[in-house]
Amino acid sequence: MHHRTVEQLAAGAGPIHRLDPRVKLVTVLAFVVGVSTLPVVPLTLFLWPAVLVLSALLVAGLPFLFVLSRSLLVLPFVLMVAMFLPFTRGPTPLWVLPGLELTVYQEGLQLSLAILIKGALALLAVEWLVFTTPFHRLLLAMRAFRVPRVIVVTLSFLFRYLDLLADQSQRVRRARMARAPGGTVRWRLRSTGGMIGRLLLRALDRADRVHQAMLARGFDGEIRILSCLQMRRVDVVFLVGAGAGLVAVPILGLVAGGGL
Amino acid sequence: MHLPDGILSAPVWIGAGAVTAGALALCVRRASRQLDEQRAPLMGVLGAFVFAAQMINFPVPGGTSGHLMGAVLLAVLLGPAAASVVLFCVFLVQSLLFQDGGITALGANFINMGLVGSFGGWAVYRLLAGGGGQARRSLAAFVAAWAAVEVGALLAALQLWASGSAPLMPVLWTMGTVHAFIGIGEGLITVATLRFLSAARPSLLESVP
Amino acid sequence: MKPGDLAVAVEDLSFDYHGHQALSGISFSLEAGERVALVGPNGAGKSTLMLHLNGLLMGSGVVRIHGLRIEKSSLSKVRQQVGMVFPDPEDQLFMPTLEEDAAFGPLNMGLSRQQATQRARQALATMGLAELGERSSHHLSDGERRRAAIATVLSMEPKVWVLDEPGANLDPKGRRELIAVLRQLPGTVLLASHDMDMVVQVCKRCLVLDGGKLVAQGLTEQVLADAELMEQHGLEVPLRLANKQRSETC
Amino acid sequence: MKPGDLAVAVEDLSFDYHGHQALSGISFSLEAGERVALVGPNGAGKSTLMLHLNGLLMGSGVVRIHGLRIEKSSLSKVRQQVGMVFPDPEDQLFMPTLEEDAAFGPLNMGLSRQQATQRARQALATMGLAELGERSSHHLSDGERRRAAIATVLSMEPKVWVLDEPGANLDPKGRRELIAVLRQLPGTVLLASHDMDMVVQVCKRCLVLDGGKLVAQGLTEQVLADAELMEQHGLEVPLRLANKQRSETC
Repeated sequence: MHHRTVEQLAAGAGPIHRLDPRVKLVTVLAFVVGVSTLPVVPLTLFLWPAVLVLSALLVAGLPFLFVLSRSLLVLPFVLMVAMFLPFTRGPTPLWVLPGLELTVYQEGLQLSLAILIKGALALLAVEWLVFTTPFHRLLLAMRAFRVPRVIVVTLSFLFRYLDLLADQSQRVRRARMARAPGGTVRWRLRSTGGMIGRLLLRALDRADRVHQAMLARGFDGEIRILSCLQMRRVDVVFLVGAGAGLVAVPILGLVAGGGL
Repeated sequence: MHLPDGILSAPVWIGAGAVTAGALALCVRRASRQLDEQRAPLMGVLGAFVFAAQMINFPVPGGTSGHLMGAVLLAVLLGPAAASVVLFCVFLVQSLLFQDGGITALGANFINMGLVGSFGGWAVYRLLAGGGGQARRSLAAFVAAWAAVEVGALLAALQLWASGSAPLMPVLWTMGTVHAFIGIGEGLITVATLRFLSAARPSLLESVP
Repeated sequence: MKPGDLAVAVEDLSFDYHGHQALSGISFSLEAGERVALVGPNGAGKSTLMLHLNGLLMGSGVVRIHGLRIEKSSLSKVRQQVGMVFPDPEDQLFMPTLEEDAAFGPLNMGLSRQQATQRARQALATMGLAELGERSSHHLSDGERRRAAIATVLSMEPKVWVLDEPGANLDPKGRRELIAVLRQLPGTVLLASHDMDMVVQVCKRCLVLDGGKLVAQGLTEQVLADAELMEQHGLEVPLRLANKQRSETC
Repeated sequence: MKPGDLAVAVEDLSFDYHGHQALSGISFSLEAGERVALVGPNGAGKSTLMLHLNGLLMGSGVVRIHGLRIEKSSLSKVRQQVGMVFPDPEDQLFMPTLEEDAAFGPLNMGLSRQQATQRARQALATMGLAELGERSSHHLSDGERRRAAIATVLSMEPKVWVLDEPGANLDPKGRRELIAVLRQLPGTVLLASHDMDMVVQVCKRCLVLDGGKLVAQGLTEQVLADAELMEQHGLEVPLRLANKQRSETC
């Protein structure tokens, strides 16, 4: 599964990997928010954020092609939604598709391109974050930022038991396939309900057993952990540098938006 | 249908984010009360279950293959507040680890696929099922699950339109039609799963908060 | 010998799993009616190999079941002939009742509802579960659940049985019953197990797998009694055989 | 003998589970430092009994741990003294990394981070997992995972160990390693297992449970060699003992 690859990459030990997860989380949030709020024109606005995120990916030593290929995940959605735009948003006609009586407008085309670029850049930034930060370190950052404890704890158990339940799900599907070369729709539905239902029952039983195991080791409602985060000088330096880089994004936006 | 970053305009995603933050704050408070900390692992393991269940595909009439979104199912089991918290965590993990759905769009996605399903779907289910028998409960679950998917999709379409990312009628029509079919799959799977559960462990469905 | 005389014929099978060579250059064959064990440490590739025998995985190389080569087009036929029993019976029991579980395979093979029900009932009866057809597997004991999983395959009347760790977590009584069942399964049997004493009691012949390679094969009593070989592959000489040697020397 | 000399003292323990009498009138005691096995068929009530030993379940009757009676008010003290190892290590390894898992108990006992870290590292090192502290459990082999589960308890330095089926699903090598670990656990040990040969190798004394009742107890070599008793309770004479008898008669 994909998240195993993510985990492997995140377990690396480069300088970016070692950065404080709070610093990385804040940086990426700011970047994504900045990019999402940039105006649509001119497209050259996106050059600077693209340089930022691509160089961050390079410095992190991540497999470049793999990361880029993942960012293409935005394509199908954007294509499905934004395919109307070039034909419907005017007023400046660019060209007419011969034989179809369809006019492609400049504004619409620019908008759909901008949407595509924004989506891809945000994705790259998120990839940079999760490919260099083990999930439990991200949770430490969330804890530090006062995300409600129920959510952090739920996320922690979710991630811990994701593989286990996914494996179970795969084994059930295999067992069905081994006996099901064909089958009617009604039959398949009944078995699907059974598979999901049993998966759920097993998940509930698992939760009970985990809870018992926690109680047995003195759990009293509070989850105590060893790890604590410490800002180092290099984290501060990175934060300042990234901040300076990012401030340029909305300024560029303002400049372009104000037509200066 | 997880909206990515960049497709929603700032007013829309900020608005949706605010709604999400408010709703989530209420849900968190309610869920922490309902399932006190003593049952910490339950919600996380159920979140993992949603992923595992989504790996089980079911061919939908109309050619696509559907998988469970599970909002109505979770709401029937846990109550809408706790279900919402679990679903929020699921969407967060999907957007972070699977790059499925954007960070700024998290609020909108949570409203469309989480809140609508867990609160709306749950209300529809409760209303239609009443104290009825198996057949009536099944029908109620089907309608609730179908409606949750359809309404969520229409909301997404409206958000896209409000963001200026799509013209109103085509996007309503496309999303509406596609999800009318996906909703059938969701409805059928939800019903089949609930029927199995009521046979295998009836106590589960009686203790709904 | 013509390949048609063999129940299972595997030729030069290799399988690559995410860049890890899970199986490499495996060749072996089972004659019809043989009962053969597959032993090896955890991670040796036993489960991976077994999944190839009914096309749930497909590596490079050729696998034939009663002469029929496993490929996309032959899958449904192959799966009717090869019955798989998985390590965790819970994975295999997913219908609301046992009877439906046991009828699942036959119905998918295209039998009528009546025929399928008959097959299901017969299989459950053979496994001593005749009374429990209406139950959900959740209410069974571990031993019953194990036998139920076997019944769901028995109802398909497969010619070849592939069983992956069917003895895990059974109590001594459940284990004894299972051994009795395994010794009576009709057809060809390939059994993977960590329970060396079970292997000795069920299988005449034995294959040893380690690191994705077939490292030894031969008569069970000889292969498993080879202390050096067993040690080398993280296994152990079953007490039953150790006994024998001791009695012989004594 | 004063009750304070006993590590575990159970008096007339009964437990009713949804109207089903899961345990009835159980009394026994373990002296400090003893290694005792708990055997019986599936469903005999072994797990239920074990859950009473650190107050995860509370039935009628009295359970004392080193003289301290288990009740609501003594729970946190009891749980520091009684270490439980559960059948599925995945249930016990619920934190993101092994080190966090091994520190979970010590932190709950009120140790400082530093002390807890030290305890965790030491426990992992003792179990041969020193290098794996940063790993998450799903990258471990079955045998490592099993030892990791034991390390999470070892770090609490319990006086009494309660282990429920710790040998399930291990391959022969993992099983041998586990037996070596069990023989060296410090303190009093109560071990439930279906693996009769493991029981013989680890425990001198043995309790037999069936239908929620204690039906026999005594020296392992005598109790488990009693073929009639074993047969009656769905167990079996371990081969190791059967051997011995045979060698003696021969």
